[in-house]
Amino acid sequence: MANVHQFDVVVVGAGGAGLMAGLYASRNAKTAVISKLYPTRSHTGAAQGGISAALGNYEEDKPEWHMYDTVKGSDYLGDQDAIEFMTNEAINAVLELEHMGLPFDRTPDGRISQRPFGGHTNNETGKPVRRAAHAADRTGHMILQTLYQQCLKNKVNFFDEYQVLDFIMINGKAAGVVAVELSTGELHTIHAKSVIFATGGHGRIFEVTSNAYAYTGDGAAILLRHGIPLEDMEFFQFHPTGIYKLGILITEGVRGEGGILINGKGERFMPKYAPSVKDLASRDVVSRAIYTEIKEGRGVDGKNYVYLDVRPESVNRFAAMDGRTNPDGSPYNITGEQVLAKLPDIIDFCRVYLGVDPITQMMPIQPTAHYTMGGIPTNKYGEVVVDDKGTVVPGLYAAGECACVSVHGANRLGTNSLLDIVVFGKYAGLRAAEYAKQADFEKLPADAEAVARSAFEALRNGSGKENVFDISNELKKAMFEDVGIYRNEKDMAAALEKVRELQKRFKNVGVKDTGKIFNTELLNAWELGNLLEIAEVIAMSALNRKESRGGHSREDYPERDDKNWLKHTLIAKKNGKLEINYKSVSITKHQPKARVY
Amino acid sequence: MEITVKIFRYNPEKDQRGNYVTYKVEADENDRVLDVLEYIKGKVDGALAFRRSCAHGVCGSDAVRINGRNMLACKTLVRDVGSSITVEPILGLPIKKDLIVDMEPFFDNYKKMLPYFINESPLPENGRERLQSPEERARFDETTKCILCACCTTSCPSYWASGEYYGPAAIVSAHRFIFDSRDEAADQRLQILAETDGIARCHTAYNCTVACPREIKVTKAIGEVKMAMMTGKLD
Amino acid sequence: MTKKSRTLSLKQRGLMNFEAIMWLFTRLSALGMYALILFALTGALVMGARNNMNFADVMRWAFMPNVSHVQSTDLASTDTWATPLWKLTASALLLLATAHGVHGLVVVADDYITGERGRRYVRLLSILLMTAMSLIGLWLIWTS
Amino acid sequence: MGLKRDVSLSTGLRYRGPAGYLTFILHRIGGVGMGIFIAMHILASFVGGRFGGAINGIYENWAFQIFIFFCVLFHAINGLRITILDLFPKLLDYLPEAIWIEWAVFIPLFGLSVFVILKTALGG
Ligand SMILES: Cc1cc2nc3c(=O)[nH]c(=O)nc-3n(C[C@H](O)[C@H](O)[C@H](O)COP(=O)(O)OP(=O)(O)OC[C@H]3O[C@@H](n4cnc5c(N)ncnc54)[C@H](O)[C@@H]3O)c2cc1C
Ligand code: HEM
Ligand code: SF4
Ligand code: F3S
Ligand code: FES
Repeated sequence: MANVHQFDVVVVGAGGAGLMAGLYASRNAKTAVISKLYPTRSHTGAAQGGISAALGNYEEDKPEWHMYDTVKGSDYLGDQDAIEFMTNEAINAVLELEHMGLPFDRTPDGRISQRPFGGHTNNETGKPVRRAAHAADRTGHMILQTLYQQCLKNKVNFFDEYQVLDFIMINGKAAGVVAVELSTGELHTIHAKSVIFATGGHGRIFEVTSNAYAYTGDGAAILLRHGIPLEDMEFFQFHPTGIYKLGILITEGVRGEGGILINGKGERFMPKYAPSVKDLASRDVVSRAIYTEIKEGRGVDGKNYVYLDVRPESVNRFAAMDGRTNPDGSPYNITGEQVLAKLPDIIDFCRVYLGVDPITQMMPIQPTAHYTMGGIPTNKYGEVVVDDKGTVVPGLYAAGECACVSVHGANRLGTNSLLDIVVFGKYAGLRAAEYAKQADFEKLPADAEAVARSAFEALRNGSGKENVFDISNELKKAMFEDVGIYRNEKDMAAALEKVRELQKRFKNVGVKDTGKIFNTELLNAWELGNLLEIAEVIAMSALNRKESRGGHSREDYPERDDKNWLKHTLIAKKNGKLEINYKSVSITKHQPKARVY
Repeated sequence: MEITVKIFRYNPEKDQRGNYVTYKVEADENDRVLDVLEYIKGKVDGALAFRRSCAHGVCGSDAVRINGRNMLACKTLVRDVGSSITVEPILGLPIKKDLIVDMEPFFDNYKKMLPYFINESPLPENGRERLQSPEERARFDETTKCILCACCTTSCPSYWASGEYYGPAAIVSAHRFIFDSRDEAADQRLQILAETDGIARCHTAYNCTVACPREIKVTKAIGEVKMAMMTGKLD
Repeated sequence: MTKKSRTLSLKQRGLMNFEAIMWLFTRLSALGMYALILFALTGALVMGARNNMNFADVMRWAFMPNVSHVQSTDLASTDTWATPLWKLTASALLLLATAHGVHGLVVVADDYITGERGRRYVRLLSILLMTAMSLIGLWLIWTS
Repeated sequence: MGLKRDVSLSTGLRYRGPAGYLTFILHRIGGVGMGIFIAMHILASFVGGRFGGAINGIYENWAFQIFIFFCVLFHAINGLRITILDLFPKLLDYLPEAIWIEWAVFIPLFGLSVFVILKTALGG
């Protein structure tokens, strides 16, 4: 083994969660951050709308309200101890980002500006509250840049364009990872005391998605193969407003600024589904509403899309009808320029990809696969927990979208994910460094790279009849149609069948590129393997949960069933077979009740 | 419709030099050039190598030269470039394979700019945010948009002439901090930019501004930094 | 919110660096040369060049108002063309042009010579070249 | 392994930029051309005699005159544009327009001068 590196802490992934972990771990321990993309290209950079914290910069707001909204948003499946921890940390987390130089938009008196977002309310009046701190509509971009910059300042060690293929676990403890250097094709072993996974989500399982090509669930799949369970994988968020067909996200901030949804008949339909907050209801609610409109024939031109309208005339008209006011009490009124100033990127997307100018035209939108609520189970310190008893794997941590703390439960509120990555990224980093201080390096096995190498060999030597592109397209289609917004037994069973068939076909996949340098064909094939594995997990978990809750809506079980299903799913692979277990939900302050917006 | 795509191919393990290969494929006029590349990779030649991630112009992975001009493949639609498309790697960086170039020199230049917030003064006593007026914030908004895609630097004739030039992207990053009213290290960055391979190597060729997929007025940003150097005014 | 103005001192803003000074000098000398050329041109017209000189001669004079440049024309007398005023103008133009031009050559050379030592030699050479050209040029102006 | 960084002049000229590259190259040619010309001229006048006369003979040639006039005129006009835009960065938004104006000034002036030079040279 020529390429062995030794670090106290190794972080896999350089998105918001990975960088935050890296930053904090590196203050106390020798740390490396490994990423298959250059850090600034991580998908955190795509996040638009904002990061939530009860700063109260415009109007009264409290962490307790934030907590309640999150619990309610999660359809009571979120762990309330973790949620309370996160919403209490939120204010300091956002202020810390500001202290690191993040260029938030400002209020007239120079403080961090905030905007309303779906599901965030003033608990006393039930009205939307301005809680999302934002930097125009590129908040995630600014978080990613700022954290990367701070890592450079603090001289964190980066392994850019190294893709992690395997996790090394010895005596039940974390011992490092194996990665391939993309530019040479060489395998490297990174020997470490603590390993933090922060590899992001797996939205590329679905046909229409806002997620990056890199979102292939590598971290979750790698750990699954090592017997670590995954939690609540049936819960996947469909964002209501993706650009028709392409799935590119139109931030909820558009509705925060007053945008409304209009069906094919030209009617505003959200008041039917969420009489009090209307277009700013939580995402699962809005996605289902759009889907219902389309199913009942009120899509535009009979097609499967509706309009999002942010033209100033419409915004002002509906704002007057809703009685919406500015912080100073005057009626809410915006101009085309203000829309442009607050949502420049969105306007740009529409112009480039649709040839539509949102200031004078309505945007065609459809729900798009967006966010992975489930993932690697952890506690609020980022430690990976494998069962209901809270047993942790020594030295193994996870944070960010690949982890399931679970603060998002069955449905994530907008802006809570950016909060999640900075808060739990930080604690995972701190804990990992702390653990590394007192732990010893496990001795590496003779051939730590064996698993990774044989996975590559198998792909290279496949019989070559099957094609990666085709399998992946068939997978995406099946998952989007049958394990999408609305689900039922029959469709999901068919999808599961299909996934298993594709897994078999995948064994015969052909990789023609035999080179080592930037063999992206081989890497894409390996990633498809992960997607197939995760898809099976999702379909199984979803089939198993016989109720509707948050992002998981079953036509055959339309009601939430707290008696039988107020529990987390834990699904693990034992001897090549998936096995389902459960974990209880932490309920501290808020007893489950019906969820109406 | 059927389109013709001519792509620069180079396999470091086989070829001495690059060559062009032409593909004829079906595409919709609303497809992204990235979709076309994905299709060719998926169905015609899996070995075709290029970078990509977000697929909607926010990560900066897929800067390439399309019909002779730097663009992001994911932000360029077939209808914008016509049915005969030439795709080549960006200029001025070593080519690793096909459309993939070595980004290290680019990021090295970026890192020279102290591209991080520097303010060693004590935080506000109440522990809250440092104040900044909306106007002060607006002063550097433009350059916060940069996604480090390298479209600008690799379109710059001055950078083609000398790879030692820090390049427009690095200066854009410096601009973002120099004009941030909260930052305290504008002087250090200006000193660095005053070096031989610094800002004086910009001859206002303007290619950078045209190439920037984030529509940052790069030349203007550079001009503002030059004037800051001359007058010392940072507002 | 009140806005505080931020201004950096000469040294802080990097203006004391060779490159920054020369950047500014290049622009200022460009403007200076323009002024001098226009001055020489108007002078030539005032002194009656319209009747006695062709276009090329006027141009030659404008870009370097030295009397040797008009000796081959149909002028009756070149006395007014050889006053100290013109010699001074010519000298100023010469000094600006050589400094501007030689530094321009340095800029071009820096694109291709990027080593620390190579660049030092180029600068040394350019200073020698500049002084030599300036001295010879001055000698020519004041002796013609 | 890999291909070295290499941007030839022709590759650069094939880049579809907004003419900034062309003006950059021409400005350079103009500046260097003038520099060499002035150096030659000063040297020739200094040495004088047959050798000096021979050098001065080169630029009596009409082709050389056209070339050197091109250098002077282009460098001067483009240089003025650069100076103005550099000193007022706000104007940089209009750089492509400035280049158009520049050509609009340069082409007639240069055309006229070439005509005059040729007329004189061909003994007209
Ligand atoms: C379009 C869009 C808009 C959004 N808007 C918002 C919003 O407004 N507010 C909000 O709160 N949330 C938003 N989200 C969600 C939020 O942005 C993400 O959940 C969050 O950024 C995830 O961060 P992360 O650090 O977990 O992952 P990422 O930022 O995606 O980072 C993953 C990292 O892992 C690396 N990696 C992956 N696999 C490997 C491997 N095998 N080897 C090595 N490295 C690997 C990648 O290179 C990358 O660096 C949005 C999401 C999307 C897609
Ligand atoms: C009216 C007269 C002139 C004007 C307005 C002018 C203007 C300029 C300007 C503005 C530059 C800087 C270009 C940049 O950095 O992008 C420049 C560069 C240069 N100038 Fe001049 N100049 C003039 C005369 C001269 C003369 C007489 C010479 C020769 C002796 C000369 C030689 C050069 C050279 C070699 C460069 C460097 C070119 C490069 O960097 O590519 N210039 N000029
Ligand atoms: S300035 Fe524009 S072109 Fe240059 S790196 Fe940044 S985003 Fe890309
Ligand atoms: S292209 Fe280059 S020369 Fe300056 S204006 Fe842009 S950096
Ligand atoms: S793929 Fe992200 S910018 Fe094109």
